[in-house]
Amino acid sequence: AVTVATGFGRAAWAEERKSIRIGYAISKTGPNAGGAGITTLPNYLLWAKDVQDAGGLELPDGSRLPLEIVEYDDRSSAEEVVRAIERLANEDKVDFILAPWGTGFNLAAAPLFDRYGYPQLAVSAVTDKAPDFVKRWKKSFWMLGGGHDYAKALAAIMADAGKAGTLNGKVAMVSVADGFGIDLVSAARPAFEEAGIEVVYDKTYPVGTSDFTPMINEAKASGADSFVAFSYPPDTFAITQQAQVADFNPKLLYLGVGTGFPVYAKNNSENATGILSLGGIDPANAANADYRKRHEAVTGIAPDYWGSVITYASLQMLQEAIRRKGLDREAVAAEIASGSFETVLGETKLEDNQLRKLWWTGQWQNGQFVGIAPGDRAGASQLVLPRQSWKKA
Amino acid sequence: MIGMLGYVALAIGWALFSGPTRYVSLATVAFFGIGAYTCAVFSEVLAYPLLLLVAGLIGLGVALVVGLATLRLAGVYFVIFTFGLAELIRQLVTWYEVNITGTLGRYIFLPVTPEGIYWQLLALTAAAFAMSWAISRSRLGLALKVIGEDEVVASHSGIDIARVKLGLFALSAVIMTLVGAIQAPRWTYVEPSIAFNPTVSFLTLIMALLGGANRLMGPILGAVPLFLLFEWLSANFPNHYSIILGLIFITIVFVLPNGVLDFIEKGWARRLPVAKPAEVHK
Amino acid sequence: MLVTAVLSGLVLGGTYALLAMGLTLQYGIARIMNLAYGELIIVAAFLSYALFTYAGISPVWALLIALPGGFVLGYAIYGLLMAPLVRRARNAASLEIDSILTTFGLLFVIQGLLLVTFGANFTSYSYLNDAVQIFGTRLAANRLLALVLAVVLGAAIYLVLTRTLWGTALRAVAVAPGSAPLVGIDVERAARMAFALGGALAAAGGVVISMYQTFTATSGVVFTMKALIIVIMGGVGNILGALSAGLLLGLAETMVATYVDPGLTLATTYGLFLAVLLWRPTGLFGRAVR
Amino acid sequence: MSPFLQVSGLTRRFGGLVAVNDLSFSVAKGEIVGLLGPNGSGKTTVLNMISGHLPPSDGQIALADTRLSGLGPHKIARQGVARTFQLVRALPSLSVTENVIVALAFGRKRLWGEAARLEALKRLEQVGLAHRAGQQAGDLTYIDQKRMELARALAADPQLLLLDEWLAGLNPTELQTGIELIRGLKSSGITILMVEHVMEAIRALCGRCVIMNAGIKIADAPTAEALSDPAVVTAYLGEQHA
Amino acid sequence: MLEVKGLSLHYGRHVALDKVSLKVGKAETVVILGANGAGKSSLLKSIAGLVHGDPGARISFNGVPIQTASPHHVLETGIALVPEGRGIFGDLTVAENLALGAYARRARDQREAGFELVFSLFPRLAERRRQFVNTMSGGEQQMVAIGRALMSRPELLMLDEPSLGLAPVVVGELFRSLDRIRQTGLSLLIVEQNVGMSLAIADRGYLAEAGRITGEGPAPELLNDPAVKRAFLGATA
Ligand SMILES: Nc1ncnc2c1ncn2[C@@H]1O[C@H](COP(=O)(O)OP(=O)(O)OP(=O)(O)O)[C@@H](O)[C@H]1O
Ligand SMILES: Nc1ncnc2c1ncn2[C@@H]1O[C@H](COP(=O)(O)OP(=O)(O)OP(=O)(O)O)[C@@H](O)[C@H]1O
Ligand SMILES: [Mg+2]
Ligand SMILES: [Mg+2]
Repeated sequence: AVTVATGFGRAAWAEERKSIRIGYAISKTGPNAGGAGITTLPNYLLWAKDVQDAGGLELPDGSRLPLEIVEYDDRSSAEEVVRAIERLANEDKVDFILAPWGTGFNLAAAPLFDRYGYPQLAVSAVTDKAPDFVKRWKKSFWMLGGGHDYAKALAAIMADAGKAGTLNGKVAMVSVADGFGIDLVSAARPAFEEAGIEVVYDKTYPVGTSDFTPMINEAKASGADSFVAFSYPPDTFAITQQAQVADFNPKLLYLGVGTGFPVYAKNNSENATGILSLGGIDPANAANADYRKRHEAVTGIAPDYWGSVITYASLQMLQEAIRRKGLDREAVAAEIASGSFETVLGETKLEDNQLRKLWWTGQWQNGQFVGIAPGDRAGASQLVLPRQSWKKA
Repeated sequence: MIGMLGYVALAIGWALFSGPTRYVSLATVAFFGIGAYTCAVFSEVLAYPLLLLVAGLIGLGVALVVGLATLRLAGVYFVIFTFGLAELIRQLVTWYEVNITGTLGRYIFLPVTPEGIYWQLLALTAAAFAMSWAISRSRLGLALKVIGEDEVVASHSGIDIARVKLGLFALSAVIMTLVGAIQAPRWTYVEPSIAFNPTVSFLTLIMALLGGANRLMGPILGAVPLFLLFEWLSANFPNHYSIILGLIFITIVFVLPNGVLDFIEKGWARRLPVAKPAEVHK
Repeated sequence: MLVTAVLSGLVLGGTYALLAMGLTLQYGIARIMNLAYGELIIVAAFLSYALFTYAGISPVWALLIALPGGFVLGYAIYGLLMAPLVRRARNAASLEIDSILTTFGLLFVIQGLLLVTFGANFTSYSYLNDAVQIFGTRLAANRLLALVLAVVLGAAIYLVLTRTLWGTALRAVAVAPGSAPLVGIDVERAARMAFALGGALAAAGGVVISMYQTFTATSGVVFTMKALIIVIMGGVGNILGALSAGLLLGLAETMVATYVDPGLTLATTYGLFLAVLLWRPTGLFGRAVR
Repeated sequence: MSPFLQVSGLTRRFGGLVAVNDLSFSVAKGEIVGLLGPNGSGKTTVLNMISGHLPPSDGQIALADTRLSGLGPHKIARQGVARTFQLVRALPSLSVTENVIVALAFGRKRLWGEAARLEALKRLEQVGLAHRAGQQAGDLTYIDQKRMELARALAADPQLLLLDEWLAGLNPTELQTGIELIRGLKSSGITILMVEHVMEAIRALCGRCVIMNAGIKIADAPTAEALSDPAVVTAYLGEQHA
Repeated sequence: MLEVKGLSLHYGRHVALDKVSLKVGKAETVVILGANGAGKSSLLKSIAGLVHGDPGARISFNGVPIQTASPHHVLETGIALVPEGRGIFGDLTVAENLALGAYARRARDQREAGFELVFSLFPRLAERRRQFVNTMSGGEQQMVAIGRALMSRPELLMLDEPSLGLAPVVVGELFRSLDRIRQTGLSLLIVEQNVGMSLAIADRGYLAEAGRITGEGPAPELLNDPAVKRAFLGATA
């Protein structure tokens, strides 16, 4: 259908167009499918449905064109990501490409987005190097902050609690030996030191570890009353369970990715209360609440409490920028960089191509995972420490 | 295209050793990953050609050590050993990065264009193919076949099994390492789970097996259509990719009436240059 | 601390052993290198999950469904896919290649079906996540169950294989399939039985681990590889070998995690595996089929 | 006669079992010696150690002035030792000619290409197998495979040939042909050590026999003498053969 | 008792058996003589159901047609085979090998009696019940193979070159055992290269050549037939 108008030149072709092509490569299979299937893919689907229901993407002239989605499975392989994006750009000639899932994959994709001139709204990528990247790839946008941001926020919380006498100033810490865990733990070490918190146990475990008993036992014996795990979803679930078996009740319990997953609350119900993690929401934000409801209604699963809403917001930004600037990718990128957008996060504006207004720390309270840090941000909830001991189900 | 060439080169490299000797190796990704990682580690300090050289040398070194260790293993024990080896290397690299260098991912900012990668891979593939052609016609090729059939006969015929196996294993490893090193700049970011993705080993194996690991053209005949099949499936059936792919695999096995191995060996026998019955005179 | 480490190591090893025993039957006796083995585990895990969350059926009851279910599934897979290959195979090598490719395909099919049915999400629920005190160590009841099941099933199968005529016949098929017909063993039936039994064990493993381990539609491969390593380490076809290799790995991992560095647990697994093979190229318990 | 093959104090243990126990004997150049003994007495094990297939647990083997014990099979092969196996080891998916070429290409002659092919055909003719040259080795009958194996051993241009029950399973007519073939080898100067249970062949070919029982040498004498030794009769021959 | 009529067998294009017919009577011992590759093993394997000949053949045992039966069915009708190369289970013990011999339904409840019979024929096996068979010498392995076949309580025992590779003293012992077995009323069908010894215990013999039966006669007659002598007994015998 796209090639009907060959020979008329680009302008003519643009006039003839019946749809806007949006493409993306996502891990539908392989080890990354679990993460991508929660944070990213449902939001792409939800957004596409929202746009279609509204009659298509609106262009500056007020007309609407329906979306045509081109989807590839990257099968959790970097090589596939690269290839899929090349194909989206060269063969499918899509108008915009949505970002893949995962820090590594977003980085692998970045030079291609850049070379083909597509804006890249990287959401599920946590990296401290974002300021460098935006210089290298002008049309790249990094929406989830870096390890330092999260680590500093946590250190501050712990330092305050230490001063208040709630915590003893000692922390036991484990991290997963993968990009995410290492980024965070290497940011956390200096942050904790600066905040005067003593790290009494600090170990890294390999991806795929299923038994955390030795680490929990060591942490329990270490004298720390705070336990921090920069973990991945399966680990997060396992640590929660195994800590209950071991009757390990640190006053502060901070877990990694997966804490904000809907299934986490479901499995742990009341026992989730008080657990800290990355991300969070403002429970009073009506737009967000509405988004969560729609997400669950449309995709059948609830969104997580960290990246999901930001993914959706990034798509809203893209949509709005297209409405303002049309299909010129340069202009759209510039608009995303400089414009201000009304999204499910509320008023959203990027600073230096990065989203900085984020919840660095959140906590399960009353069945919701609410943002508590930065505490001075509007809508922040109050931190509750120490957390309750495990209750028998 | 680059991806396809990469797999063609990997499959040729794999078949170079595993084809005639029937030592099915799952260590492909170990060397591929070593190449990619070397590229990442030294990308800032070494000139590009030197980088490839260093990668090749490291691959060679590891292959020699591994080769020496695995000489005693056979059959499925060798298969799983090589798989374990790839995972062990991945774990050790991870552990080293985490505990010694304190970072996990590494960035590769090399001024290599996709075209550059493409031509390099093409040259490597051509070189690998030429090598496997030369070997298949040489004494070495016969030695490998004999080793694959019966090592006892091989050694009693005067073949130095250890040296032949080790040499070929190393050669095939160097090719795989170079594929990794050449391809790495394409990803910008390398971490163990990306560089040491076991899928690479499995795909290489399947491609070479289906094409016929014993035939000169086998790896190419396996890698190209399979690669295109993967592409076509993932482009057209992203949601049912697995199911269709699986069914195709099963069908392939069932359609070949005497099994895949027979199919491969028959094709191979047809190509055999020595002693056709007609040439024999009393 | 040592007691704790040993006990948790054994409990972890129990899971490993449970997961590996079925594969050793399938590969050792039925001579099928089943790459879709992990998918059978995951199917059972999803079954148990679905029964528990949607029907409120306890996983312990699910076990009673999964065991025969796995048996039937294994029986069917062998009958439909494997038996034709075995019948036409001219030698062990061609059967091996055919079965690897077929089960590789099966792996994709099952994975695809699971993806379509359950999606790619992390699935987890918890059951029997209660502490049991043994020698002052708190162990998770669900993991303990895996150990008990591994030991009980392992011992039972061992006894059947060594003490009954039928079991001896199965071993005979394993060591010399070509000779088995001479004494009136229907090799195909014996192999199908062994394969089905392996399926039942895989299903049991799947149900048990679903109680405490997070899984996804695509995580079967992880289990296949772990199981393979244990099978090879213990010696192909050797039930006691699988049991001991599993326990050994569990112990080693826990010891290293406790006393050295949790970062090296997987390296230990593979290192230990490689070391065992270098020391004994046919696994801990050699070739003899017990 | 100076010994050509010299075996002294040769011992091989398998776990607790001593398969070959302190065995010493020698073979002169050009001689055909029979190595006999009941089943399981260690004959094949001795051949395995001479050819380097198994390392001896103890003792020495020397060929002319070269020490063989401790060398790998490929080195021993290059010293001019060739053998056949009790259970034939063909290379089934190679052609018959290729099977023979293997020994030419890696043996002492290092022939390759057309020269190797012609030489291989010659060897096949020698064992009466030229008409099967183009077939796959796996398609041959057991006996033809044995022939091919001998051709392969001969192609290595051996000084010492080890035959492990090469004549077993032949019917009496075929046996005669086989005996003639081996006799022909002797005249070309090859030294032969043969393991055989066929007494007829032993009597026809071997000037001398070394007889083992349970890993120990119980006789080493000219054939007629060795075979009438009472110890040999009870342990090996049985009454009717005496 | 055993009757084979018009049995042909092809391996690909190669004709291994060409319209072979033969008979074995009750309590009769029959020897098949023939050059290598004559198809003797193929014949025994076809009877045992391990390979199936071309359609059109008829093999019956005690009147039951078995030309298309699978090996375990053939065994159930009462035919046991000791194949070339023995076909024992090397990684199992003597006792386990023998026990499996009685796996057939017809023999299961007579296992103990079977053990007694085998141990009385081969007392050495009784001493070695727990030994792994692959650690035994060739002669002992042959005893296991024959013993295992006897455990299935056959009416017809087929042996394919049982003396191959055995020391002379063992060969003598073997034929004495076979003679004893035959006196228990079993029928024997033996393929042998050791023509003298096998004809000595046989009632009748067949001559096979290139897939066909070319001659037949009572054993003493064959033993003295000059043509047979030339072809199978060799000049020096
Ligand atoms: N690799 C091995 N491992 C263990 N035992 C072995 C091995 N090879 C041989 N044996 C044992 O050593 C002894 C001698 O075996 P060998 O094969 O040398 O006998 P042989 O004299 O050739 O007998 P035959 O005439 O039956 O061929 C036997 O008891 C055998 O079981
Ligand atoms: N599986 C097979 N595939 C192809 N050809 C075969 C097969 N088995 C036997 N043959 C061929 O069939 C013919 C008869 O073989 P068979 O083994 O029955 O002979 P035999 O009389 O028992 O000989 P031997 O004395 O060598 O044991 C031979 O030419 C052999 O090569
Ligand atoms: Mg021997
Ligand atoms: Mg035969």
